[in-house]
This record gives sequence, C-alpha cells and structure tokens, in this order.
Amino acid sequence: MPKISKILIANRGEIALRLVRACAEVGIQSVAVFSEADRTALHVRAADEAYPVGPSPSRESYLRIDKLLDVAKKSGADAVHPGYGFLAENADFAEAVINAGLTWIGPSPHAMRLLGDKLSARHTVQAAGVPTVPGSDVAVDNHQQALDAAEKIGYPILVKASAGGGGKGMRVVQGRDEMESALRSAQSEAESSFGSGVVYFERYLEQVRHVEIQVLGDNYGNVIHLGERECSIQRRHQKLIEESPSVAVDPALRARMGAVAVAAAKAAGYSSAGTVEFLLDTKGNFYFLEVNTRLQVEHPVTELVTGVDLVLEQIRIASGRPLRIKQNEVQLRGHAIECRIAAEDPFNNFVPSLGTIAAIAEPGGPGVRLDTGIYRGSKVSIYYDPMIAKLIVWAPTRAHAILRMRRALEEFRIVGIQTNIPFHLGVTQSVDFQRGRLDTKFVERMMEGRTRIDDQHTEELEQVASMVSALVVDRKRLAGGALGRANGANGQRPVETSTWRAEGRRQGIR
Amino acid sequence: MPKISKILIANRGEIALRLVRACAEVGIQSVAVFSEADRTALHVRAADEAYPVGPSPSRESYLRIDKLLDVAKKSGADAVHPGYGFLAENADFAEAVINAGLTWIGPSPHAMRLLGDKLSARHTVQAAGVPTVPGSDVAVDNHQQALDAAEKIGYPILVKASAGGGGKGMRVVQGRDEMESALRSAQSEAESSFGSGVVYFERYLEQVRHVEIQVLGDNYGNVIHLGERECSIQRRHQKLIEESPSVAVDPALRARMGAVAVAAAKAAGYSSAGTVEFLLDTKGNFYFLEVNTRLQVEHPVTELVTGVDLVLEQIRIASGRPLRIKQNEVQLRGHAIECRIAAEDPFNNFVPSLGTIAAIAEPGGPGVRLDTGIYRGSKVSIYYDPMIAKLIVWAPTRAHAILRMRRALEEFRIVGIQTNIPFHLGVTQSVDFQRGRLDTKFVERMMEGRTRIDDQHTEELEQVASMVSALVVDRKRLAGGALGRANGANGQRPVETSTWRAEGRRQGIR
Amino acid sequence: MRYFVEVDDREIGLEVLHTEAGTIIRPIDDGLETAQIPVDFAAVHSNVETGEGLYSIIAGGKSYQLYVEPLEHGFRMAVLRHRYDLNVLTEREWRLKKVAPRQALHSGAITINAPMPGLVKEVLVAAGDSVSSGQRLLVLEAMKMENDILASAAGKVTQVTVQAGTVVDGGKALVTIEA
Amino acid sequence: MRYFVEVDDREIGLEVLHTEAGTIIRPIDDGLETAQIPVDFAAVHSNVETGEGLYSIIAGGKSYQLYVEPLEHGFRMAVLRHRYDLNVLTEREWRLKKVAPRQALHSGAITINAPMPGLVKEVLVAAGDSVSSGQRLLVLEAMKMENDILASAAGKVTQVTVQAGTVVDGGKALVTIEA
Repeated sequence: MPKISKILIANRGEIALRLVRACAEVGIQSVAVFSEADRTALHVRAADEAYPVGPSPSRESYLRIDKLLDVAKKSGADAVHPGYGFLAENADFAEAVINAGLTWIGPSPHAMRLLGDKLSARHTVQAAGVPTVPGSDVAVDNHQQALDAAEKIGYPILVKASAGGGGKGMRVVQGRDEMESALRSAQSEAESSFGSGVVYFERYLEQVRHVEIQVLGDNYGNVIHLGERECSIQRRHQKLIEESPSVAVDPALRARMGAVAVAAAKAAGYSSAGTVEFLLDTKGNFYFLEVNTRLQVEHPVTELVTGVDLVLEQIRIASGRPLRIKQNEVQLRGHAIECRIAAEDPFNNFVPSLGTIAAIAEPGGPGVRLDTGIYRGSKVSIYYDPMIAKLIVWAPTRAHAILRMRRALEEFRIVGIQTNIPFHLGVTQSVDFQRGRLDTKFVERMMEGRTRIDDQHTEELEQVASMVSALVVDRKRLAGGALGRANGANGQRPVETSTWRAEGRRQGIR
Repeated sequence: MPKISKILIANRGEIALRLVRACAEVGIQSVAVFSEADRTALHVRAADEAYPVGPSPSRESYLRIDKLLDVAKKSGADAVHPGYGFLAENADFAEAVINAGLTWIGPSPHAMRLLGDKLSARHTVQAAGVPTVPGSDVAVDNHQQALDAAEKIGYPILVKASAGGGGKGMRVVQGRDEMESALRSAQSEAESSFGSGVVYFERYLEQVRHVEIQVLGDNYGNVIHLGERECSIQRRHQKLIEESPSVAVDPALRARMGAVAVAAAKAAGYSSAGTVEFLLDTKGNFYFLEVNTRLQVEHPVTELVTGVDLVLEQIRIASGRPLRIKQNEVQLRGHAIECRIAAEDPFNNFVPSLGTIAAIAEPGGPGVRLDTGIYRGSKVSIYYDPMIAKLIVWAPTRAHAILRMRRALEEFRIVGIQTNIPFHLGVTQSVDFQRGRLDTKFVERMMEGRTRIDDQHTEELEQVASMVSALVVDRKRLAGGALGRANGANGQRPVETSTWRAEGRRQGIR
Repeated sequence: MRYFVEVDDREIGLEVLHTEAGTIIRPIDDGLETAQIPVDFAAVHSNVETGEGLYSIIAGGKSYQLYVEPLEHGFRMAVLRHRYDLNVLTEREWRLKKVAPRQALHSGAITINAPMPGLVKEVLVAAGDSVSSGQRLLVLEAMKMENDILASAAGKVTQVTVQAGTVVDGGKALVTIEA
Repeated sequence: MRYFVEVDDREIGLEVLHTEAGTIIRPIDDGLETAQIPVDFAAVHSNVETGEGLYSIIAGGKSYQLYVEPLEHGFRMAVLRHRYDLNVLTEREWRLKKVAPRQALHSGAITINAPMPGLVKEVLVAAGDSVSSGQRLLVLEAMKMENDILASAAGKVTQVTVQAGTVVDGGKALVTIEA
C-alpha cells in the first residue's frame, strides 16, 4: 500500500487552499506550486512547502507537467492531487505521475481516458445499461451524415465536441437549415480548443434539470454514491449555483439514479471521487450526460449534507485503503447550497472585472462555509478563472438554506472589483428558485426579466441611498468647515479619522 | 398562539449578531439595541432596526430593563430574546417582558426562579430523583454550622453562593482551619456580587469532568435532550473549550444522563433551551451541578453535531409550537469543538488586552464556523466581556476536529490586541487533550507546565523568526538605499508599495 | 443644507438639518416639507475627502449599511441586488442646472429668472444691448457664493427688472431677452 | 550584510546576500559559515519603515507566514503557540555591544504600572516589604474580572502609590520595587 506523507498540490486558488487544509487536517505535508502572479497567494502561505513553476500564464506554469514533476521530485512528495481544472482530467499527466513512482490521487488514467472522451463514455455506460440522451453514437463527420443522423434523433439537435467541456464546440441546431454552418463551426471550435474536431449529436433536451450523482470508488471495485446535486442554475453551460438534495429527487429516484451512476462508474473501473452527470426531465426520466473524473467545484454541498469529507476519502482511497462507508450508511441531513462568486459585473453582461481586492467582509456564523483564495491586497488578474470564492451554506431545510444564503450574500462585501453577488441575491429572491422550479434555462429567463423577483423595499432602498449620498457630501462640507476654522466648529459632528484606504482602488474593466 | 414577527434582541456582541442572523433566516424582523460604544457594531448594522439604550457601561444600557422595554414598545417588537449574560437569567426582566404583553423567548420566570437559585435548584431536582453533588442542602450561615456540615460532607469542601455564577462567591476549603475565613469572604463576595450572601456547601470533587446536557422543552411539557457537551477545559470556573460528544460518554451513559437532565427540566416545568450541568467522575458517576436557564455560549457545538438550530427551535417554542423533534430522531454526527477567543494575553497571566482591531484574517474552509462581533476598526473596551469570538469546528471524527481546529486557529490572525489563540493552540497540541484525558484541572496543570505539549519544529520556528527579522531590517535598509539614490538601485528587490496601514495601531496593554 | 440627489431618472430633494437632538432629514417635496426623519449617520471606515467607505445609517429606527464608492460624478452604492449611481447637487448647483435647459426651449421672449433667492451684486447689461448665448448678464450672490447668471440664448435685452443691491426671491424675473 | 538577532537569551548571526539567483541566508556560526539557505521573502502587507506587516518567507522550499509587530526595540512575532521578541543588530552594533560591559538586567528601581484602567480592589504589599518575582502585589478589577498584578522582579517595595478603592488609568504607577 502506498503510504502518503507529502502531497504535491498541482493547482492554485481556493481549491489549492482547500487541499492544503485537508493535508494539515490529516497530518500530511503539503507542497504548493505557484506562478509569478501567485507568490503571496493563500495556498502558498498556508502550505508546508512551496515552489515556483514559472510565469503567470497557466500554459507556462500550472499546465507544465515537466515542472510539476520536477517539484514533486525536489520536494520528496509521494503523491499528487490535481484539484479541478488545469491538469485534473489529463490522463497523460496522471500517467506521468504514476510513471514517476508517485501516487495519483484520482481515478486511473485508463478510467480517465475511457470517460474523458464523451463518445467513448457513452459507449462505456451504455454497455452497462445506463440511459443516455438520444443521440448519434458515432462521430458526425459531414453534412449529409449530419442531416441523416439529425432526422433519426429529431430536432432540436445539440452538436457536441467529443473531447470537449465547458460549452466549447457546442451548438444548438433547430432545423436542417442551420445544420451546415453549425456543424462546421462546432468542428473548427473543437479542433482549436481540444485538438480534436470530433463532434457528435445529442437531442437537445429542454425543460430539463441538471442533476449529478457523486460517486466514490476504491481500488477494489467498491463504489458507492453520495446522493445528488442539482446544478440547473447555469449560464452558458457554466454552473453558478448548486444544491443538494434536489427538490426533484425523492428517495426512490435517488436510489435509481444512484444505482445507475454506480453502474456507470463500475463499467469504467472507476476509483476515487467522480461525478456522473444526468439530465432529468419533468417526468422523472434521466439521461446520462458525462462523467467528470475529478473532484468537482461543487463538492462541498455533498460534504455538508452527507458529513463525508471527499478529499479525505480521496486520500485514503489513493493510499490503498478500502472504502469505509457503506451505501446504507450514507444519510443526507438538511440542505446545502453553493453560490459561485465570480469577478464578473452582473450589471454589465457579466464582463470579467479585474483589479485589486481593497477590502473584504466575509460572511460568517451558523451554517456558512467560505472557500476562497482572495485576501485584502490580492489581485484578480486576466490569467485565471474569474471564480474567486465559493459560498456554501447548510441549514436544516431548503427554505432555511435559501434565506441563510441570502443573509450570507448580504454580509459578503468585496471592495475593489465587481462581483456577481447581486446576481446571486436576485436568484435567492426569485419566486421560481424559492419554489424549486428550476431548469437549465432558468438564468436565461431571469436575465431576460421573465422571472418574478420578490423585491421588497426597492423604493425605500433608493431613498436610503439618496440620504446616504447627501450625508456623505454634507459630512465633507462640515469637515471642510471644521478644517477651515482654526478651532473645531460648534455643534458639528466630529470628523472620524479615516480608517479607510483609498489606495489599491479598482483598475479593471468597465 | 403568540405570533412572533419582530424580535427585540437585548444583547450585544457575537450573540446579538447570531440572533439577528437567526431572525433574517426565518423572515422575522430584528431590533438591535446599542450602547454608545456599540454604535457601529456588527449586530447594529445587520439588524433591521436599531435603537440606542444609553452610555457604554452595561449598567446604564444593556442592563436597563426600562430602556429595553421602551425600545420594544417604540419599535413594535412582539418578542424579546435576551441572549446569554446581561439579563438572560433575570426572572424579573422576563416577567416585565411578559407583563408588557410581549413574548419572552426563554423559560418561564417561575422556572427561572426555581432553577436560578442553586439551593432551590438542588431541592427541585432532588425531588425528581436527580443525583446531586453531596453537600449541605440548606444555607450555611455561621462558623459552627459550617464545621458540622463540612464534617458530614467531608473535606475538601466547596463553598458556593446560592445566587451565584461565574466563580464568584466560591471558595475551596481543604480543612477546618481554612473554614472561618473562606466562609466569611465567600459570603461577602456573594453579597457584593449578587445582593445575597447566602452560601452552601458541596463536596469539592476532584478528577472530574464538566459534562452538561442540552435540553429543549416546549410549552406543553415535552422535553428532549440533544446530547452532551464536555466543558472541562476551564480557567477559574470559566469555560474555554467545549466539545460534543464527550469522549467519556458512551451511548448508554448519554441515555442515562439525558434522562436525568430531562427529569430535572420537567421537575421545573422547563420550556425553551436549557442546560443541565453535571460533574462526571472517572467511574461514570455523575452529579447535578446547576441548570443554566438560557442559551449557552457553547450552544454551537450541539448545533453542529445534531443539526438542530437551537435559536430557531427557541423561537418556534416561544411562539407556541410543540417540539418537532422526537428524542429518537436526535442523532449525533461527527464531532464539534469550540474555542472561546478572548482578548487576553496568555503570555502575561491572561490580563485583558484592550485596543483597536487593526486587521483580522478569518479562518475559513470546510467545517469552520466563526461567530464574532469584531471587525477591522472595532474596539475592545473595558466595558464588556473579553470574549471576542467563538471559533467552532466540525469534523467527522474527534481527531480530525482537533487538527481542523488547530489549522483554523493558525489561520485566525487578529492584529492590534493580544488574544488567547496561542493558549488554544497549546491545548490542541497537548497530548492529554488529544487523547481525551480531560478534567477540570487541565488548564491549571497546563499553565504550570505539567502537560506534555507536542511541539514540533520549535527551534526551526525560532530560526525562521530570526531570518524574517533580519530580512525586515535588510528590506528597510535596501528601501532607504533605493530612496537615497535618485534612480532605482541595480539588482535590488523592488520595494513593495505598502498596502498596510500603520494607523489604528494597538493601544492596549504592554 | 439642501441637496438634490439624481438617481436613475428620479430626483430626490433632501434637507439635512443638524439639530441639538441630532440630524434630521426632510424630504423636499415641491416646496412642501412633509416628514422629518431623524437619522443617525456614522462611518465605519471612510475617507472624508472622497466619500469612499462603509457607512451605517439608522433612519427612523431602521438600520442600513451601505458601501459608498466614488465615481467621477457622484457615488455608486450596491444595496442588496441593486446598484445605484447617484449624483448629489447642492441647492445652488441644482437651481443653476434647472433653469438653464428649460429656458433654452422657449423661443421669442425669454425671461431669465433668479435660480435661488439672493442679492444682485452686479448688473452687466442694459435694455437694448445685444447679447450672445452664454454671456454674463448679472451676478447673484446666494448661499455665500457669487453666481453668474448667463444668457440662455442670443438676442436683444428688452427689460432689466433689477439693479445692483436688489434682494430677490427665487424665481423672480431678472432680464428679458428677445430672440 | 550581516545581522545578529537576539531572541530569548540566544543570539543568531545571519548573513543576508542578494545574488543574481535570489536572496541567500548564511548562518554565521562562530565565523564558520556553513549552510546556505535560499530564501524567497515577500511582504503581503507591510510598512517598510516600521517593519510592521505580514510576510511570506520560503526558505529552502519551506513556506511560512509571519506577522511582524514592531516593538520599541526590535520586533514581536507570533508563530503558532509561541511568541518571539527579537532584536536585530547590525554587525557594527553587535560588535559595539559585545565589548561594552554587560549591564545587569535587574538593577535599579522597577515601577509596576496598571496594565489597564480599573479599580484597585486589594493591596497586598506595603513599602518596606521584600517581594519575590511573580508575587502578587495587588488586585485590579477591570472588565468584570479580578486581575492579579505580579512583581516582575524580586526586591524591596519602596513605594505603593495606590490604595484599595482607587480608580486608576492604564499606565498609572502602582508599586515601585528596588532590586
């Protein structure tokens, strides 16, 4: 059994910090890596060891397999955790780690390859009897083949890159007329993004929820599931809010979806933590979408409702231990919701907002978990993902969790950049969200103003903002007066010593 | 049934904020009160409404029943939550609230009186068959009576104020010789602190743990318990660390202690949240100490392991709803620990440290809850309790929780005042604490250096501190050099623009 | 002190009064001064000069905290899911702004009114003069400042109804110009 | 550049070298210069002048962060459960100090001041008493707690400037001890 005593964390930001913390909590040494932009990042300061891996662009640092292996060697790390993103789903990296005599904390490169390619994943799980979204089970190459395949599947069609992810190489085709250009543009986008132009078709399902099942497998063929996460609140195929459990999943459906997810994982010989994504329609039918062969961004919601520490279990599994949790011991308690806080301006089409974090007020108190890599003085740069924090709440019920999230969002103040916190506040105030009426078009409807938002006191707030602005001007006037006279003025409020710095003000995009 | 729609929160600091948050999370309006020192406190800013109640000393503000009732009236509040401390266990206040036509969120004044006086509490629970610490069951008045009573009970004797709390009016008497002066000083301290010089005797038990049971009763005679909290880590009868469950309590003992606690609560007609305190000896015998007729400081550890929101249940109960949790539905999951962070200098005999909070880095990530009223720029003043934050962690196991607490304590940085965080770090590193070998003398032994502390790298840390101090001086030298020359110096590290403010520096104790 | 706050396309007039009992805000409602709101305004962190900072305001018992970010003109505040860009005008700025565009609309005879009560310090034109748009007509001292009153259009001065030293109410006609 | 750091009763000599490849620290071990530790030192927040701030240091691959607080002489750093007070001497200062006769640490009069404002509850010593280091001198009530004020050195009490019932400000002299 490979003993793990020092883990190289091949990532940055909140997930690197979460992994450093996990190491500290099990008495394992952590080795951080950092690009030039990240020298004073939280994960670097919190880790036991830290090594530079190059310039700020990730291609030259966090994606450099050679440099990462070099750090592993230099530091004497005996295992590598990739986090999510960057090289997390790169089977070549996993293989290189293993070939270097280190333990890879994740599924085998074989399972990663089998499931990483979407067509291959469909074939693998179909063989295990897993229902998939109706589609072409081979690559679609030319226009005529495309039209034939689409005819069989039925419009609307979703063209997807087999090697893809994150919405790239994806096109919706409503009818024959749109096929030729959609096919060509999807292929070329797939080619340029993933180095493979292979695309295939799926029926484009509407009025569906995105529901995924967290699985956990060991190296001995045991696989369990830890319930579902609903991730229907998406914008451009990027998840924004996740929760567990889903209002649309009752225990019977959970058991069915869980069993299917476990079967899918077993079909691929899956170990470690993984996620099987499904679309769930209004009739309770669910269709396999893909498997994410890594720890997910949204793993905390599952941790909060199950009480299982997924990273800890990943480390145990990687060190050769059998699963210690049995399926019937997995119990969901209460409700958890995660909001992904991004440096994006929701009042300006979610354009990324760059700059320096001048101040932060973090939410706290009961049931609030904040995973973030930002700190006062840190910079949000062009180099990395705009997601700067994950705000996760747990509460005994969903209704309580929504109100708790709302008050936590209100407490969370980030000065110096724009964030999407107002967007999340809008979602928590929307009647559809509160009632659990979700589907993958939720955000689209909301941004088009087609969602009823339970806005209290809007006029009152405007009035208060007006008063404050007048008082701020008045205060300056009084201060000027006070300064103008030799002696403090009579009857005037004392002028506070400024404890606020104007330095490090925002620089970003407008 | 009294409908609660607006709650006056008759408290300040972290507990006031916790209650404001609870209101926001159930859609109830919150009304904060503030003394002059607390105008910009977090609980004031977070509440829906806020009213001044007078000058900074609590006698002139937070303890003024008349002013509090006036605010309740003015604001249209229909209920009052007292938090802990201040008027929380003042039956006269509860009665005044009820007489004003408002709902008191807490037990009835009758139950408060019955249990508030320690002698009366002993009698009440003894009648219900609850084992109490061997002692005098009547007030001890004069020297001769004292000697007789002590003879019967056996030395060492603990002299306790019947109206007391917080270690005041308490004396340990090892033998006859010490009796006279101990009795007199305890009586006079009790008189001056509580307005009643009534004292009684208990056997002074050694090698015992402080274990308390959380109970929850409704207005219809239903009472359940939510397991135990171990609070043996005390200094001068003040709790410093609490955890749940206790390593000394197995399910059978928990059931027995729980049943006894429920019986004690029922004997007093108790409703709302309350705590029955026991001493637990090494043989599994337990003895009733007293009942705290309020929400406890340490309630979060119970919330984290049971998943029950105690404040929410208090509000439901006060609004006349029956208990919604059945005893057999109460399940403990994982382990929770709380450290009380106080503005006290552990390197200088825990002397209070006053001043302005110049900066804070809050701990975060998985399993960490921080309840605090401090913020950058807030002041720690002489007027209020030195406890400035509660750091609570949850983890699947006790061992994990201890390491998680340790890393959270390491992350928690408060600049501007001294805190007892280094003390808590010492406890988490002590072998006895890690092994669960706790008793009420733990802190005394630790402060006397009689505890083995698992200190790694002490010399290495000293070395690093030395290097840093030299580098700080060197950096200033280089900066001076760079400034001295007209042009940026060659080969020298650039001098960072200071993003740190020297303003608001500590003023406290040196 | 009176302020006029522009927010979205609304305009909110507020009078800030510092009294013995504390600060009071009176909404200015077309001259009708209605409610009086006692406010307790405090900065948590702030820069007096730029206005940037975190503020607590208790208005009529209700408590709010707002973060104020200075813009080139005015302030930005994020409140819950809303963001407000506000611009604060003093009474003088507001009156100057108010009279200017309105008069430009008229053709024929244009009457230049006093934008606020004040003392006419200087009269720079006389009946019969030709003036160009923007030309200084007179100087009105108000709110301790000298305010230039400008011609809002080119034309010929037909009437000057005040002279240096006249104390005028707000709205009083000062000069008439024939286009 | 060579520095000598006094910490506790130890003295650690360090040479800081800025090279092309980065900063290197060489411990000075009785003139024997042994290891070379590559260090990457960075300020997260800091004041260059006072030294106060949060620093990250990566020394030989190991990462630490330390908060540095300036004292009257030197710096204070809290690291885990420890607190270090350090004083940094340049080589010149160190050499000067080394040749100077060692000063007795505990000679002369020591004044015990009130660490915080409070009420003197009890005075336990009187002028003329001999006290040992750590002995309780008086009890000061502050923040609802009774705080023991201890002798910081052994000696003879020469003056007691307060009595039970006195309300004192922070910093007020309470007791003087002659070593």
